[in-house]
Amino acid sequence: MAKTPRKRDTRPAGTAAEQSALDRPWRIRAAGVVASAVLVGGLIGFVIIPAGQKENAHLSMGHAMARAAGLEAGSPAVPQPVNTATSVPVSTVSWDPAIMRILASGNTARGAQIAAQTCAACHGDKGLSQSMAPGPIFPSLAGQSPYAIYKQLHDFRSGARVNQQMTPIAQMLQVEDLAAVAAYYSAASKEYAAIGRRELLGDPDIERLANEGDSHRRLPACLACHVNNAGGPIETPVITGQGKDYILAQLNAFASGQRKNDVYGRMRDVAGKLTPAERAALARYFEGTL
Amino acid sequence: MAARPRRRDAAALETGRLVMAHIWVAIAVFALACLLGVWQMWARSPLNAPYHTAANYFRSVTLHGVSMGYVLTTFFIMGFGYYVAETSLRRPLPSLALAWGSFWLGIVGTLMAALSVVSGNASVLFTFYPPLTATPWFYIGLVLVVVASWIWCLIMIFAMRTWKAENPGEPVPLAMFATVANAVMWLWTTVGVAAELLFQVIPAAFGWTQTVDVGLSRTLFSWTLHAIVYFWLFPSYIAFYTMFPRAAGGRLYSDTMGRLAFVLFIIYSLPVGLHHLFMDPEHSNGFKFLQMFLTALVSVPTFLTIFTITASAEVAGRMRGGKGLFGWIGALPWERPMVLATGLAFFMLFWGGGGGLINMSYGMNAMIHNTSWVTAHFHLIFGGTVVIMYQAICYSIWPSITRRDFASLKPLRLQLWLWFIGMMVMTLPWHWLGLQGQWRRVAAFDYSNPLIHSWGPWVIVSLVGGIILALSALLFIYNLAMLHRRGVAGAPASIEYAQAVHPPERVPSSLNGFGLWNIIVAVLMLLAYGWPIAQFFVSPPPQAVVHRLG
Amino acid sequence: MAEPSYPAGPHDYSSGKAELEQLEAAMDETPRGAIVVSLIAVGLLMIGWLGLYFLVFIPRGSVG
Amino acid sequence: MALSEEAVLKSELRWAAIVAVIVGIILIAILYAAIAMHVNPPSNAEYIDPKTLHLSAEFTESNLGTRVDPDGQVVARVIATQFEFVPNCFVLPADRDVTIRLTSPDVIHGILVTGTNVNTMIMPGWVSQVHTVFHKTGDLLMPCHEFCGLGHSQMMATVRVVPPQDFHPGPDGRVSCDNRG
Repeated sequence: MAKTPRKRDTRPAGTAAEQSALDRPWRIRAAGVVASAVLVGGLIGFVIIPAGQKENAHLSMGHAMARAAGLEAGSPAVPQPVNTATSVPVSTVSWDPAIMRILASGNTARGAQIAAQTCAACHGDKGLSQSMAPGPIFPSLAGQSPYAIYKQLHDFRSGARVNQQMTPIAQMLQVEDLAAVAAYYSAASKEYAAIGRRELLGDPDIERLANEGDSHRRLPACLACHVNNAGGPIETPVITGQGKDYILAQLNAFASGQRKNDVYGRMRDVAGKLTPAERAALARYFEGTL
Repeated sequence: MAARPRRRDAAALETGRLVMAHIWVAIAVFALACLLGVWQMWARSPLNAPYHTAANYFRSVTLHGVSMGYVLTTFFIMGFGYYVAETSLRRPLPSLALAWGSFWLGIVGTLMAALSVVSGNASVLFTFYPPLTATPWFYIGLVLVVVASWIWCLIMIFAMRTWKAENPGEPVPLAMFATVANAVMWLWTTVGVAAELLFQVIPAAFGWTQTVDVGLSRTLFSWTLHAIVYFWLFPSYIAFYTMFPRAAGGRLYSDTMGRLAFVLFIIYSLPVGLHHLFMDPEHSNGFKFLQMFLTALVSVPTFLTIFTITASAEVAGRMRGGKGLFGWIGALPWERPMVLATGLAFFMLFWGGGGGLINMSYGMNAMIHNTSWVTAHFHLIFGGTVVIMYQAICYSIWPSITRRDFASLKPLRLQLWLWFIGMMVMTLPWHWLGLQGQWRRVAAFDYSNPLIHSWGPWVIVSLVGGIILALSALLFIYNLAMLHRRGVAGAPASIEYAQAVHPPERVPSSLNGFGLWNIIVAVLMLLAYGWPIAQFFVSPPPQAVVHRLG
Repeated sequence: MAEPSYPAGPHDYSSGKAELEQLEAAMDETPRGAIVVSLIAVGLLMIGWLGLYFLVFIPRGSVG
Repeated sequence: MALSEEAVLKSELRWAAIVAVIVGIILIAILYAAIAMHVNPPSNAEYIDPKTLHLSAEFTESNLGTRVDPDGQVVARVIATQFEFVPNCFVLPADRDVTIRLTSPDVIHGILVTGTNVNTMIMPGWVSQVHTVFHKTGDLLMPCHEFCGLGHSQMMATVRVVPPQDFHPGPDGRVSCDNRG
C-alpha cells in the first residue's frame, strides 16, 4: 500500500537529533564506499598488476612497482631498451633559455650595432635585400622570426650550413651576438611580418601544393609552416617575397642533400618529393617584392 | 495527491526573457555549428568540398567544437537552470540583474573567441594542445564564458540556500537539487582548465613565456575533460527524472535514486580524467588503473538511471492500461516530444555508452584511441543523448515562456526522429571506420591509398547522416519560431515536475545538500590527481617551446 | 487547435479511476518489465563488449 | 510487487548488484589481459629535452629507424615532427617482440598502426614507447592521430612488417625500407 501522503506544509521539521540519526549512516556508508574504491583500485594498479607482470621483464618486486608508479622508466612487463648510439647532429643549434631570452628581447642597441656594422650592406637596415637585379642574391630577412634568422646564423657559424660569404661572418661573432642581431632584424622589420599571408597567384596545382599539400605523396602544404605564426617548427623562415633564384637554389640543394642543416631532414624530405618542375614553379609562386 | 499549492501566483515567468535569451543564443550557435559539421564531413569524404584547405578545415573544426562544447552547452544550461530555479522553487531568482550581467559577459566572451577563430588566429581546436598557442583573445574570451557560468553557479547555489532557509527540513525539489549538483560539480570541474589557461596558456600566448610544461597542461585539461561531459549531460538527466515521468503520465519510480545518481556524478566524474590520457607517456600505469577503476564506478549512476527511468516508464505505461511484460511500452504516450525524445536518447545512450565502456577499459583503449570510434562515442553521448534532450526540454518549456501552445506536435516529432536517424547514420560508420584505424582530426584522406580505399563509401554514408542532422537542426529552429509566430495562446505560465511514487518527506542532509560530497570530492581529487600533478613540480620535465598558431 | 507538448495538469491521463488507485494497480506489476528490459539492454551491451574484446582486441595482440 | 518505499529501494539495490557483476566481469577481463598478455597503456616516465633533441645520442638522425640492439632487442626509433615521421618507412619482423620508441622535438603528436593495438601519444619532453608483436605481414599505415598543426593531415609513415625469415639486419644491426625488406 502506498503511503498516504501527508500535508507537508504543516509538518514540523525533524529535530536535530532525528536528523543526525538519519544522516550518520549515509556519511559512514559514503566514506566507506569511496575509501574501499580507492583502496581496491590502488592495490590492483600499484601492486597486483606489476606483481603479475614482473617476471617477463626479470624485475624485482620493488622495481616492478616503481615502474608501475612511474618512478622508473619502462613497463613492468618488458625489459627496457638501452641506447648505444652516439650523437651526430646535423645542426648544433640549441634552444636553451638564455638564447630564448635574447631572441625575445627585440630591437636592442647591441643587435642594431652589429646589424649596422656587419649585415646592412647586403641585407639592408630593415632586412630588405640590397641586391635587386636581375633577382636578389641575398635573401631578405624582413618579416622573419628571430628563431629563423638565428637558426641559420648559428648553422653558418658551426659549419652545419656552408656559404662563402656568411660562414666567415658568422664565425666572427659569438652566439649571443647572433641571437641579438636576429632579434634586431625581426623586430626592426615587424611591418613585413604578415608577408606570408599575402595572396599569391599560380596555376591551380601549385596553389594546391602551397595551400593544401598532397596527401598522396605525404606532402604537407608549404604554408602549413612557412608563414609567421602558422604553428609549425619555430625556426621555419617565411619564404613569400624571397627571390625565386634563391628559393629554387635552396630547394635543389635540399633535394640533392647538398644542404642538410634542416633538423630531422624535414626539407630534404619535402624537396626530394617535389619534381624539378614543381620546385621551379613554387619558387616563382613565392617570389614577390616587398 | 494534490499538486503543491503555489507560493506565488505567477501570471508570467519572471525569468522568461532571461531563459529565452540564453537558449536562443545557444540554438543559433548550435545551428551554425551543425552546418560547419556537414562541411567537415564533406571535406573528409572522397567528394570535392568547396573552400577546402587545411587552414579552413581546422578553423571550422575549432569553431564547431567551441560552439558545441562551450557555447551551446553553457548558455543552454544557464538558461534552463534559471527556469528550473523559478519554476521548481516557486520563488524569484536571488538577483535577476546579476543573471543578465553574466549573460552579457558570456556574450562578450563568445564574440571574442569566435572572432579569434574566424580570423584564422585560433585554429587550435577546442582542446587547445599546447605548446601550440592561439591568439590570447581566444582564451580570454573562453575564460569570460567560464566566469559567466561561475556567476550562474553562485546564483543557483544561493537560490537553493535561501529556499532551504525558508523551508527548514523540507527536501529540495529534485529538479533544483540536480541543478545545484551540476553547479557544484562545474565549479570543481573548471578548476583544471582555468589553471591551465591562466597559469600556462595565456602567458605563453601573450609571449610572456617562451616554453610550456606540456605534461602539466594536458593533466590540468584532463581534470576538466571528463566532468565537463557530465555538466553537459545534467539537463538531460534532470529531464529524465523530473519531466519524462510526468510527460509519460506516471510517476518517478524513486526520488532517492535520482538524488543518489546526481551525487554519484559529482564524486565520480571528477577523479577519472586520466582515462583521457591512457595513451600518454607521462602518467604511470598505477594511476591510470586507479582512475580507470573509478571510471567504472561512474557507470553506476548511469546504469541506475536507466533502470529507474525505465521503471518510471513502466509505471506510466501500466497506469495507462499497458499489460504484461512489455505491453506498457506501447501504452506510453509516444506522441509527446519529451517521451519520444527520452526513448530515442536511451537508444543513443546505449550505443554511446557501449562505446564508452570500450574506451575506459585500460589497455583496450589502445584499440580505438584517437580514431573515429571516439568521435562516434561522444557524438552519440553529446550530440545524441544530450542534444535531443535539450530539444525536448525546449519543446516542453517554451509554451510556458511564450504562453502559447504548439498547433501540432507532428513537426516536433519529425524533427526528433530526423535527429535520431541522422545521428545513427552518421556514427555507426564511424565506429566501423574507427575499428579499422581511421584516425582523427584530419582535413583530408588520401583515398588512392589501397589501405584506406574502402573507407570512402562509409565516409559518404556518414556525410548523409550529417546532412540529415543539419536539416533536423533547421527544423528545430523553424518549430520554435512557428510557436512564437503562430502558437495557440493560452498555455500555463509554468510547468509541473514529476512526482515520485513515494514523495520524499524527509531526506538525509547528504541528499539535500552538498557539504559531505564536497569533502569527499576534495579527498578523492587529492588521492587521484595529487601525485599526477605534483610529479611535474617534484621532478620538472623539460619544457617545450611555444609554437604560435595565430 | 492546440496540442500541449507537455501535460498541463497532473491528471491528464486519468481514465475515470482515481489516480492513486491507478498508481497502486500499476505498482503491483512494476518493475518486472523494467528489470527485463534493462537486463536485455545491459546483456546486449555485455555481448558487444565481450565480442570486441575476444574478436578484435585479443587477436590484435599484446601492447604495452 | 514493489509497493512500499522499502521495496522500491530493494529493487534498485538488486539492480545495482547486477551492474556490479557486469562491471566485475569487465574488470576481470582487463586484468587477464594485463597479467597474462602484458597489456598496459604505454606509460613511460622517461624525459628527453625537445629543445636539444637533435643533439641527443639516441635520437640523432643516423640512429633513427629499426635496429637490432646489441642485447638482441628489436627497436625502431622514430621522430614525430611537424609534419612527418623520420624515417618515413621502417621495417619490423613479424612474430617477434619489438619496441617502437618515439619522441617529438616540437609539439604533441600521436600514432596508431592500422589494424593493430599499437597506439600512443607522443609528447615533447617524453620518450613514448610501445612494445608489441605483429602477426600479419605487409605494409601498415602509421598516421599521426593528434592535431599537430596545419600539416597534420599529411603526416603518416609506413610500417613494413616482414616475415621473420626475411628480416636481415646489416652488420650494424640496422634494417631499413630502402635496402632490405
